[in-house]
Amino acid sequence: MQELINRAKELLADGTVARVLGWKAGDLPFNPEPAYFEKEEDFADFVYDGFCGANLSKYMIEASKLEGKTLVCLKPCDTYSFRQLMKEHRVNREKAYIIGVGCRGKLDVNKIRDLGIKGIESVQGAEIEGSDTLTFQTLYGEKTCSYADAMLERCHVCKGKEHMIYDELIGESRETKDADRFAEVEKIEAMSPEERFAYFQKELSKCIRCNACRNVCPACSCRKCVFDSNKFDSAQKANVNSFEEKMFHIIRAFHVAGRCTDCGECSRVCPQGIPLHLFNRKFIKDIDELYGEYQAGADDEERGPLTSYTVDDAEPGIVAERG
Amino acid sequence: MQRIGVFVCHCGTNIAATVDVKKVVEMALAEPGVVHAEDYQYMCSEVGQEKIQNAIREKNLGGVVVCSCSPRMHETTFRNAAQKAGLNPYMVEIANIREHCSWIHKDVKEATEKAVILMRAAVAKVNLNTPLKAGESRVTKRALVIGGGIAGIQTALDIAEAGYPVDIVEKTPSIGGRMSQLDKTFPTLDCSSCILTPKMVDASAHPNITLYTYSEVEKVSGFVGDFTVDIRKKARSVDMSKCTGCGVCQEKCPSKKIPSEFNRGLSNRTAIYTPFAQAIPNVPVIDRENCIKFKTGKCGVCSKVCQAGAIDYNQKDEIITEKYGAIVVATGFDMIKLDKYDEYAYSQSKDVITSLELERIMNAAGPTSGHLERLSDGKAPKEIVFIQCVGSRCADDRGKSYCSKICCMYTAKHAMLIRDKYPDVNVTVFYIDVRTPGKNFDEFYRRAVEEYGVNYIKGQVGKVIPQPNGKLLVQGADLIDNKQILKEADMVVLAAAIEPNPDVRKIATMLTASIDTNNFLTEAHAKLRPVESPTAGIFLSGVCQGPKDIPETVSQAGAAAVKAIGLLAKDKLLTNPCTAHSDELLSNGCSQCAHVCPYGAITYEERQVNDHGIREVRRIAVVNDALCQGCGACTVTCPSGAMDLQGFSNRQIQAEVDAICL
Amino acid sequence: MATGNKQAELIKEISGVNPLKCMKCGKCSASCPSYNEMDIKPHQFVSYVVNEDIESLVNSKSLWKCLSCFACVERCPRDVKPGKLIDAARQLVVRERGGDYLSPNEIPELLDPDTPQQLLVSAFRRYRR
Amino acid sequence: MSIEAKEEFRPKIVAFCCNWCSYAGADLAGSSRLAYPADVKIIRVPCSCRVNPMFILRAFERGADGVILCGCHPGDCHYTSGNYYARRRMTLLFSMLDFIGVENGRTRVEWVSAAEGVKFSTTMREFVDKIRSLGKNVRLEDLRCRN
Repeated sequence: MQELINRAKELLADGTVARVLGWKAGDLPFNPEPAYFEKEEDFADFVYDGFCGANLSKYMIEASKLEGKTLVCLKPCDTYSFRQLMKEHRVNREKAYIIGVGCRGKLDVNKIRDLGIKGIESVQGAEIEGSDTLTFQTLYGEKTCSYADAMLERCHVCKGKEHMIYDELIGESRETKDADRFAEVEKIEAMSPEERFAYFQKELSKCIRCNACRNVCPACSCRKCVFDSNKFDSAQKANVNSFEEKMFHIIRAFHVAGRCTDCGECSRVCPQGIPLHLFNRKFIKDIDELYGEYQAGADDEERGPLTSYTVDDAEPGIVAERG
Repeated sequence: MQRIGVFVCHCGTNIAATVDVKKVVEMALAEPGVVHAEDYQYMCSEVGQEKIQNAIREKNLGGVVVCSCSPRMHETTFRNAAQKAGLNPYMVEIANIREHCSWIHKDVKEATEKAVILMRAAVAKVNLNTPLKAGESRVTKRALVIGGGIAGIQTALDIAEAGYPVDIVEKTPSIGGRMSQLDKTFPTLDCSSCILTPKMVDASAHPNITLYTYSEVEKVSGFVGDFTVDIRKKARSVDMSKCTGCGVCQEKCPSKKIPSEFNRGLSNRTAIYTPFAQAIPNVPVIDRENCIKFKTGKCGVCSKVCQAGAIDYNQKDEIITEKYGAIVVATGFDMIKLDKYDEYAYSQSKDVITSLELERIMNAAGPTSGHLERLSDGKAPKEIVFIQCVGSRCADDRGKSYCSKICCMYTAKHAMLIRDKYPDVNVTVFYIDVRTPGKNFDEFYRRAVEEYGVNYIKGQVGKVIPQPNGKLLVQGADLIDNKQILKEADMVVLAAAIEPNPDVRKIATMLTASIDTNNFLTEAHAKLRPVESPTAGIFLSGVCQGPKDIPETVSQAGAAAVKAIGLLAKDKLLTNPCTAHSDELLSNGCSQCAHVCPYGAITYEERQVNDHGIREVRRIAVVNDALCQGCGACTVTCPSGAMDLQGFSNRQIQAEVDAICL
Repeated sequence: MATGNKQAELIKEISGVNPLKCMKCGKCSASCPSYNEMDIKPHQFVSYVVNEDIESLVNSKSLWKCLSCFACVERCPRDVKPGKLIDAARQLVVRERGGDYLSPNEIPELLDPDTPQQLLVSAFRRYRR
Repeated sequence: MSIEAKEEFRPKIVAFCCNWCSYAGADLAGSSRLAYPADVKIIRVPCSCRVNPMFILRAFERGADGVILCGCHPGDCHYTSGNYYARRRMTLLFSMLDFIGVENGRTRVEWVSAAEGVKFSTTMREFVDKIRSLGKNVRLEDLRCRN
């Protein structure tokens, strides 16, 4: 992490970049926040460790409008989002100096709590170069758990540690993929319609429409969301009933279908712990099955599955046949 | 909220019979915004339109809903009427309570309830209508005719006569089409090439007509008034400017064993050939699959004997791109394949032939140079049997469900000609019904029966069995005398069904012209607009639209020409104003919409905007109204709803959904 | 004749045929091998059923002359299946309580050398069902 | 549900028909007097690609029991590619509705050309029967709109 800080200070000093976009330590040891660093001394609380799960690509939409270049630290999965935004002309490549930071999987604080570790005061082993076990100093004494057990679900199905776009790379990465990407989706598909309906009814009823998923999603970055404008007479500030819960999440997933890079941020930030990535991953699974493997953000020119077609696509009736 | 007038039409009894129109009027008055509602027997009549116009003026109406027949019928009528009364024509909406309601529901209560709902949906939509003004787009004063048969030639001549340039694209090496293969034509029995060749010469000589023979249409883009067409001029391997048409090359060509398509495979032709003597342009074509020079690299006799030095082996296909205002489809027809009708032993005996093959046999330029003889042993037949409706009027999947319309007449013609030229030959015709409607048609058929003694038997033929002695045993039924007929014939002629040219479906897809399951092009309206395709700018001429004989083809060809001329005569075309529009404050400029636009009507601009005080330069989607056809694909790809379609906006369709579901 | 109507409906139901589709082209009669032995010809089965004159159809010779070779069903351009109609008419007779119809064990005595093989095949097919 | 209840249950069905083919097919079904249940109401859209998933969800929210989208046969679209996009969008939408447990018989896409009046009316009759067998739409409805 120190090497990253030194390099950032260097670039800031020699004027190649006007500001650095990274993470700054939060009030607790496990919630670093994305932040701008413009001066030498700000770097005091710069941090890059196992808890820095935030995808900084979306901030580049606004950063592209600022004066001068912005240095941004992107993890491998973030770079897909950046390229997708580039393809959609939302970010300006010249205004970004990208440092591809190494990643060995990010941690999920909910999982840590589920392991019974509460009242955390400090953490060791979460650093980038840290060890495979995490030791926590908590109010109730010292607790440990393995790094893998605390890892985010998305890291278990990681798309690979290769950075899609960068100006330079700092730090090594370590493979963390040890699960099938569509396992969860297939588990739900195997349920009966009643069970599926009950499952999503339960999950979505927790939704408080805080819009965190929408605010963090790089693909879901309209200037004015359709749920906030009068274009569709569907302006909804809060879910009044179960229909609107479903409506919001289905339409959100539909709007990002073919553009979602499966970065998993929506599930990570959801305060209610709803597995929102299931919707997007279901669309990705369908698209891969019906229209051929497609990874959003992996290239610059190819047209997304929903903005192209082939003459012999499957008929919609295939959904009924699959049962 | 608009001031809305609702007008409910009785349509005589078509609507009033199963929809209580008074109730619809009463419910209309209860709708918010409706300030006037009335019903009338014929809303589309002059009187009906005046009622609308008076109501607009007296009640100062801002929107009109007409509950009547399908908008595809009278939307323009009511819009023009409203325009004359000073109301913007796009403030008129139609509720289809005839085809979609009164005609298909018997129960009055049910039908009335549905009519009220459809009325409510139309009122909800009109409430959100915005006045629109039709844009204008220019018209390229040039027409394209696809297909060089009599239909294509006649259409091209008529358009050219009106002073507009026309291009004919013909797939085969010469124009003339199916008619050039015929011997005589009914009902006047004059020789087919005698009446066709002059027209072919006129077409080739006319200054306004350009012939692209041995060429195919490859790509069509654009829309009415502004089509861009790529024509592939296949390589003839003969330089058309140098060739004098002397025909020496065809005599000397060593590869002579290729079945002649023109003679339906009954005779052979050389590798370098012109389809028939009167071919226009009279320039041969080298059939590269069967030419020894192209297959093995040896030979080259034709270039040696050609004094004009016109042979050019490395001539390449040429793509010509041209702009057109109107396109006429005249792709013609062919006989169906008879492999599924083996009860007639067509594939088992050479003496069972189709009527078109008989035309070639009786034609002086045909394979038997006009002598009527059996193809198996060349002897003159004594007994000939004609079988009608082979593959026509068949509801099973083997044949065509429609009646091919021309077979009864041409079979009577064949029978008459054979009896006239060879009086000692007996001709029997097995028929289901002889259909000879039309001027002098039935008299023609009766002459065949009464004057020439053709034996017509009402009943079909069950099977034809080739006998060891070379004759054909025909087993048919005589339903009048209630007898089963077993007749030994020397020759059996099948009046096979006709079907549209097989590659018309490819052309229809290119032109986005709608086509039915029998591969006939669908006309805009079966009775009122028979020569136009629903796709504006595309016209139908000849059998591509449905089975018809030469007199009808020529009259339809003229009609298609007039429609095309009507279009080309305009300098400006009113374009559909229901085009997409991008809201500059909402547009993300993410270029998803440009990907789905079939007309390339969307471009992007960096534009200075003031979004509620935020002044910045943004990348905005911009729609070119002249190119946009209003399909709406972009409005769904746009997540934020920035892209919306005028006339069918998101809120309007949602309002209709609400009105229907409440 | 009320029973005629009921019988006609029964025939249509058993055979699953819509006789109205017939366009009177006569191809079934043209293809029928035992046309000459029949008094009511195959193309007439259809009109007898349409006109609900089942009485004469049931008492006709044709009822038993039809070999069920289904050439008419195969060739009919309108998919009217006359063979199935006469087959259904036969069912009416066969299913009649106490009707004097052929029982399977009566067949051996009736056999004589020049009975056409096809008749045996269709008879076995009929009674085996 | 007892038979009587099913009889008086009148489903609400919204049909989006594309102006060039299926709307003309519906007109042909009308002019040929090919009856189908009155529960189907048709909304005319320029092309099947104009139908936004929000319209379909809107229809269900407002109490529709079934939504059918009719368009031109692939290859026949008046705008060359409209129905191809509609086909992909609807396949994904129906798959998602099925994923969250909504009965997949409630939504359907059918390609009807302007000459297929018979097909239009049989499709509508089949669809109404299917929706009747599925009963009232309770999984995707908005109670506030229950009138």
